[in-house]
Amino acid sequence: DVKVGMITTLSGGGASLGIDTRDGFMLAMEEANRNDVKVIIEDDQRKPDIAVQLADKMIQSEKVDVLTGIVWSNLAMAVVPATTAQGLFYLSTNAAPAQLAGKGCNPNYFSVSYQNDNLHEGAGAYATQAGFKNTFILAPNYPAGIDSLTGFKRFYEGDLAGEVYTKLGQTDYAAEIAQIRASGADSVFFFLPGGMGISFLKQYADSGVDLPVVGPAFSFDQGILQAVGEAAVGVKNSSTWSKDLDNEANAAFVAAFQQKYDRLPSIYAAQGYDTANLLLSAIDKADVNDDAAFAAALKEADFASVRGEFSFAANNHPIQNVYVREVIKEGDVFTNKIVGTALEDHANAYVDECKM
Amino acid sequence: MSTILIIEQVLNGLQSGVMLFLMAAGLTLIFGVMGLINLAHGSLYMVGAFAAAAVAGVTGSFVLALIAALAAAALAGAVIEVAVIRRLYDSDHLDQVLATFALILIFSEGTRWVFGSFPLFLDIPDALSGPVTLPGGIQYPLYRLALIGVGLLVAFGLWLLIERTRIGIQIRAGENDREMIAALGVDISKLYTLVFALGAALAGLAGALVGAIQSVQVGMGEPVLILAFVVIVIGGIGSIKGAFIGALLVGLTDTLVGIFLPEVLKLFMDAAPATSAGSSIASMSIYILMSLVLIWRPSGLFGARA
Amino acid sequence: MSLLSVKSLTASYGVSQALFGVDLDINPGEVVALMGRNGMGKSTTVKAICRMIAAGGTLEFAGQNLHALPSHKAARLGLGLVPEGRRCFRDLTVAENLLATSRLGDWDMGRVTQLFPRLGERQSQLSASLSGGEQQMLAIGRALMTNPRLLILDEATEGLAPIIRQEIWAAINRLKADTDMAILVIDKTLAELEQVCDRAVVLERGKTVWSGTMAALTPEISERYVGV
Amino acid sequence: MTETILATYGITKSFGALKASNDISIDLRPGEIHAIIGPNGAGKSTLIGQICGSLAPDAGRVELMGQDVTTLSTDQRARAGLGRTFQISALAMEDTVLENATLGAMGASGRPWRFWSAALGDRSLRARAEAALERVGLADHKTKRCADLSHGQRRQLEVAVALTLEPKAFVMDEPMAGLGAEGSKNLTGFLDSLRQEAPILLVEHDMDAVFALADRISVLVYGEVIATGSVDQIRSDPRVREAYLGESA
Amino acid sequence: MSRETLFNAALLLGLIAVPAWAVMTDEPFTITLATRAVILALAAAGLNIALGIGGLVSLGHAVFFGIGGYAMGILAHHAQSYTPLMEWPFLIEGTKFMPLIWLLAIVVSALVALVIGILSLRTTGAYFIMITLAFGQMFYYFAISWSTYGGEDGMSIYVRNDFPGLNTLAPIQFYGLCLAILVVVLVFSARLRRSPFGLALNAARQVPARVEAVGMDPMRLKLVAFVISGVITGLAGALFADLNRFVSPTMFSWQFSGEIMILVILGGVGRLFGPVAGAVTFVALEHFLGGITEFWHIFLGLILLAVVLFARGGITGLVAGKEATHD
Ligand SMILES: Nc1ncnc2c1ncn2[C@@H]1O[C@H](COP(=O)(O)OP(=O)(O)OP(=O)(O)O)[C@@H](O)[C@H]1O
Ligand SMILES: Nc1ncnc2c1ncn2[C@@H]1O[C@H](COP(=O)(O)OP(=O)(O)OP(=O)(O)O)[C@@H](O)[C@H]1O
Ligand SMILES: [Mg+2]
Ligand SMILES: [Mg+2]
Repeated sequence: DVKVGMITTLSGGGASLGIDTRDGFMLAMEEANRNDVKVIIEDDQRKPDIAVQLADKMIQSEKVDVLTGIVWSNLAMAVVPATTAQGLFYLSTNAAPAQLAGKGCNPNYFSVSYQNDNLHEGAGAYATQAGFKNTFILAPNYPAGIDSLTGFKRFYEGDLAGEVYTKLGQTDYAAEIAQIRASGADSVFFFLPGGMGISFLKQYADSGVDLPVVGPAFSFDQGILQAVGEAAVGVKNSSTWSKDLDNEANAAFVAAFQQKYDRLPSIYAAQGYDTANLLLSAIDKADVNDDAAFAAALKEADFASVRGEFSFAANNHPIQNVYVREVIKEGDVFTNKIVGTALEDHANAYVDECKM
Repeated sequence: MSTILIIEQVLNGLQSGVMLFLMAAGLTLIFGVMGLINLAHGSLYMVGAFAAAAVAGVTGSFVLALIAALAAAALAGAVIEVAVIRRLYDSDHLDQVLATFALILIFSEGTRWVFGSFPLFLDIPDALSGPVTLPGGIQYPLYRLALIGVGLLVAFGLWLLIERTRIGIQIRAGENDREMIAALGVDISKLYTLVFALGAALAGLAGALVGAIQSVQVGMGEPVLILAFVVIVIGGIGSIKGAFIGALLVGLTDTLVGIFLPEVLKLFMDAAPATSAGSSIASMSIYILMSLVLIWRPSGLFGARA
Repeated sequence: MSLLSVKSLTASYGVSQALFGVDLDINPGEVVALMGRNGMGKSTTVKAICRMIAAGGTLEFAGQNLHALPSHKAARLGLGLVPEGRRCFRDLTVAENLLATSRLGDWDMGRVTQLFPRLGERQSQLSASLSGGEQQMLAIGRALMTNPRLLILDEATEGLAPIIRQEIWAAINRLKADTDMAILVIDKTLAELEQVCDRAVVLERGKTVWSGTMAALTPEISERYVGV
Repeated sequence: MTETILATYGITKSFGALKASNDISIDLRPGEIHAIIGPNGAGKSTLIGQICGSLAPDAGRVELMGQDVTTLSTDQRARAGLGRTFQISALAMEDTVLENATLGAMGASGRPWRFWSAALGDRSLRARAEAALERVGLADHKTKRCADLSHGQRRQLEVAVALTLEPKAFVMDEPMAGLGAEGSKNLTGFLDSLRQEAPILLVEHDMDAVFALADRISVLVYGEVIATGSVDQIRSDPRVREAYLGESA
Repeated sequence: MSRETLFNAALLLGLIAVPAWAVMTDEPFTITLATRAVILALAAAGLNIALGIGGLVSLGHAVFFGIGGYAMGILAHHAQSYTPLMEWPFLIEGTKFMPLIWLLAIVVSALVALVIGILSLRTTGAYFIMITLAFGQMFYYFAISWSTYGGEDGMSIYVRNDFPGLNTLAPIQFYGLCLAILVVVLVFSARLRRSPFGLALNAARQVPARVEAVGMDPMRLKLVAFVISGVITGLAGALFADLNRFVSPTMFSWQFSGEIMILVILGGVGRLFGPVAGAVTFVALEHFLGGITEFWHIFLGLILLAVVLFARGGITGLVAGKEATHD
């Protein structure tokens, strides 16, 4: 039997992401309907020390074999190294910080989502394709924000009209919008996850500045879009998944998710779903206690991903397409549709740093 | 950097200050005037925003949404006061801290229980959307101008209430010596329930007004709570005027330092570290401001009373 | 019928009982002294009457059972308290202190400042920065502003200069002559009490041990219960 | 030996337009009780505040045992030998009577920087505290919390705490306030005996006590000393009668 | 023996018995949970000295907790990556030796407490609360953008640090170490409360004017209390980091300051074992309620509310009644 420990955020501000992750993951588990896999779910409250404590509990008392579910990079950094150091497997449903992709990579650690930079790189590639020449870029002042702008610049070939770091958790962007207006930019890239993005988009739409905007999928997630409303319509964003991605697995997933939870799935749900299916595929092939064999089984990625083509790069991070989506209104619901592909079969920038 | 931009940023600073005042106003009333440390003030702010979003979602009317926000927050405030706070006036400030912290937990998760985990939608009314052109060619969102107006009105109204009316005097007297004012025939309990409801309503109003241009989500109240505390402490607890000046100071500092410090640093160092160092210091700026003010005047700018 | 009627009053602070049976009656227009050594329960009696602490026994004012009323309602029946230690509202100005509790009646700002001109002079000063004596005047003025039927002065002249003391006694005399306000006074100056009061009630260890007219208060009795 | 224990020279203090102290020079000699009287609001407490260091004078000088203490803080003055009582009792209400007295003994004996041994276990501290309580008649209430004392008892404790300091000079702001007739009488007797230990600067409105105790009286009106003299001189001074005493006395 | 003493003894015995219970029921994680409670109790015991005796309502104690954490994080980080902490003017290497880490945590906490104390103690009441919070926020934002040491992501230390004669990776041994430190601090607190310093500090909280008038400087008393308090909380921070083998800026956050304060209030302000009772209760609630429902915060809130409304003096007050006066 395999025991899986899921640590994710189920209460407080960021709960919606964790709930989607859990629901996607559990949907796959239910569909598989097997009794040799047991999942234990705990709420990390988005606090690193709680996450560490839960990991300890799952490892020491529950004796799990695999951990998964963490949404946030800083929590992942707190849990993942210690987990893999103790010989357990960790499958990331979302957070995939650079440290764990490069020098800190580990044969027992797999990111089933992406590498954190991927969507930003996609946005940068799109900005280049779209012919943007002078983009204004902004992100919060914390490691993920800095990585984001770096990732964008990696694939963006035009000039920068401005580069601004905002406060983490900032809610008022009037000053930045004024800067954008004055900068002579021809476009805007922003990475502002969660409520920050909602605030920015609403205020941007109301400001009268109407330069094209692009951002990573985090700010255009199914859960968030309804709160942004009209202000988001038409905005382009980069994503590795979309509900209208044309493949069989995805169609089935979207339908089943809607059926079961009565809402549209988000990218977090999709990643959770994929993670569970990857895990199940490996369990069928190898014994979880045989580290090498199980790692190899995971690495084959022999499952039907809702993202279509899916394989792992040398550092156990996905090779996949990054798409460009546009926000649209479907009836009463705001959602995304794919309008192009920014990067094809894209891996990540850290593969070479990883020695394993 | 053009003068227009500088003027616009000063305007932004002032406007964010007024918005802060709107949030701080209710807190000043409760904290400053009634002497109660109400950590749950942020929750009332959230209640207002959620009530507004829910009603706007059903009726589509912003006016109704505002009324709902006021009513829901006032009601929540009155209920809290009667059920919990009333028993705590005589006890330690610390008991109030614990109790209102507990209320935060209850409100946050209660709201999530009722409305789900996803942020809600609340938009500004059509009549107030879009920018207007100010003299000098500055484009400025009309809604934000409206916010400034409301903030000024609230400031003036509150000042009148507290400083100029008999009820205001009685409230302040109650803060000094509750037992005594009651023994002299003033129904201070009822008065305090009213004040608490009023403070809560103001928080709810702020939540609804600000929620229209920010995100309406669980936990939205706590960062605001801290800022509001900073504001009233800088201004001097119990002083409406102080809260107003404090809010403007904080708004200006926050906006201008964040924008201009990286630029200034770029004169001395490379662009990338300048941006990052500049914004790091900027995020601390209001706290630095507050400690400087308090080191200089230990009871805030207008806190002669404390 | 008496304005205030107190019988077998008991009261405790937590576990320690302070009153064991106080009897006290006041008729309209009467000035009564409540006497006793330090710590015998005078202030506690006053607090019980004003419903500031819970008490047992009979407690009636103007025919109403005070036990049934919260403190502010009791006060509105016409109890005007000048508490021990003055307890002015520190952060309020003199004028605000007076306004805070005023109720319609003969007493208003004008009349109070006439009684204590110094309060008029310091109208806009914060009461915390008043001198001790000024605060005492303010506390009396504040109680008068409620237009009470029974004025209760706990330590009526504590900390006042002799000349002001005389003013206050004069004021009490005037109140006695001009109005039918009843007055309950606690003060340590026996000689002065004797001049203004009609009757005295003496407490010892939380009990009424003597009551009678001022004339009947012989030196032996005051020596025994008050120590002079 | 210095002729004066405590003296002020030209103390001046204004609150806005109000001159609360105007060029006040007074002194306190060994073995005497020097009473300061004056109408309410004349500036007595303000003067005491400046002597004890809680208020800084705008101009003028305070000397204790010939040493200029004007720039010293309150606690430094206390250690230099100034023992004061407050007009409104300032006691640690949650603590017991004995603890309050021990606090005084501790301050006087030097530093509170001992973190391990129990304060009440210190024999000498305790003896000093208990002796002071004994003298004011609170010995029976040692273990009561201050909050449970009556007003009058608190006044007694206020004096006891000052006693534990064994100061060079006492400064007392209305120690009789709130004491019953009997209490005043007792305290009067007590202060009378206390002057042997250290002289007392006494602010008091209780004229019976003042006339019984004072060697000298200074009269303060509107921040100025209008008269200084013996009991009889002051009693018969028409200005004093007009400003302060009225018809009484 | 008073009820409070009995209650305290029961608490302590309970803590000592945890490992045995964990082994018997085969729930080894209970030890880790108890270690967390003990360390939080230590942090709260630090605050309890400033708050409970000195009346200093510090909403910035996370500063010291974080300093302790980063002392551990930085030293161990350099030790594990074999890079020196500093080469100029003299070489300082990282270390994995706990006592050295603690020493650094203590010294830095003391210095920072001294500076914050000097600046903050000019204010009182709510102003003090807020100025300490302000310092906390400064440290928090600084840590977030301190990219050398991980910024918001914090730092992972893969292996727990060493203590001579112990295998700190064994949960029981690490627990024993933490518990021993807690007991030492509690004994010290107990003595402190009755010492001359404690008496004076207690009075300085109630009537500073009186303390001054008897020749002591209330400011200085409070400052010393603040420093002692900061040092203890800093030490707790170092242990906490070692427990999690991880540090991050959340250790500096105002929420954490608030949580430490909540522990003290919940357990009973100024009560010797208040922090212990508070921490044990809180950690237990957090752990067990979390398993019951997703909306467990509501229940946590209701329980805390009940404690405030019905138990004056926190849990200790509820169980042991009002504090007895000592002669
Ligand atoms: N708040 C209190 N808590 C506990 N006990 C108290 C409290 N106030 C007074 N007592 C006790 O109750 C008794 C009566 O006190 P009370 O204040 O009524 O006396 P009093 O006659 O007014 O004395 P005084 O002339 O000193 O003011 C005293 O023994 C006192 O110790
Ligand atoms: N901080 C202050 N600001 C303004 N005025 C003040 C302040 N402190 C005192 N005063 C005023 O200074 C005058 C002197 O006050 P003080 O307290 O010294 O009088 P006092 O002689 O002690 O009177 P009492 O006998 O009534 O206690 C008073 O009129 C008082 O109102
Ligand atoms: Mg009394
Ligand atoms: Mg005075």
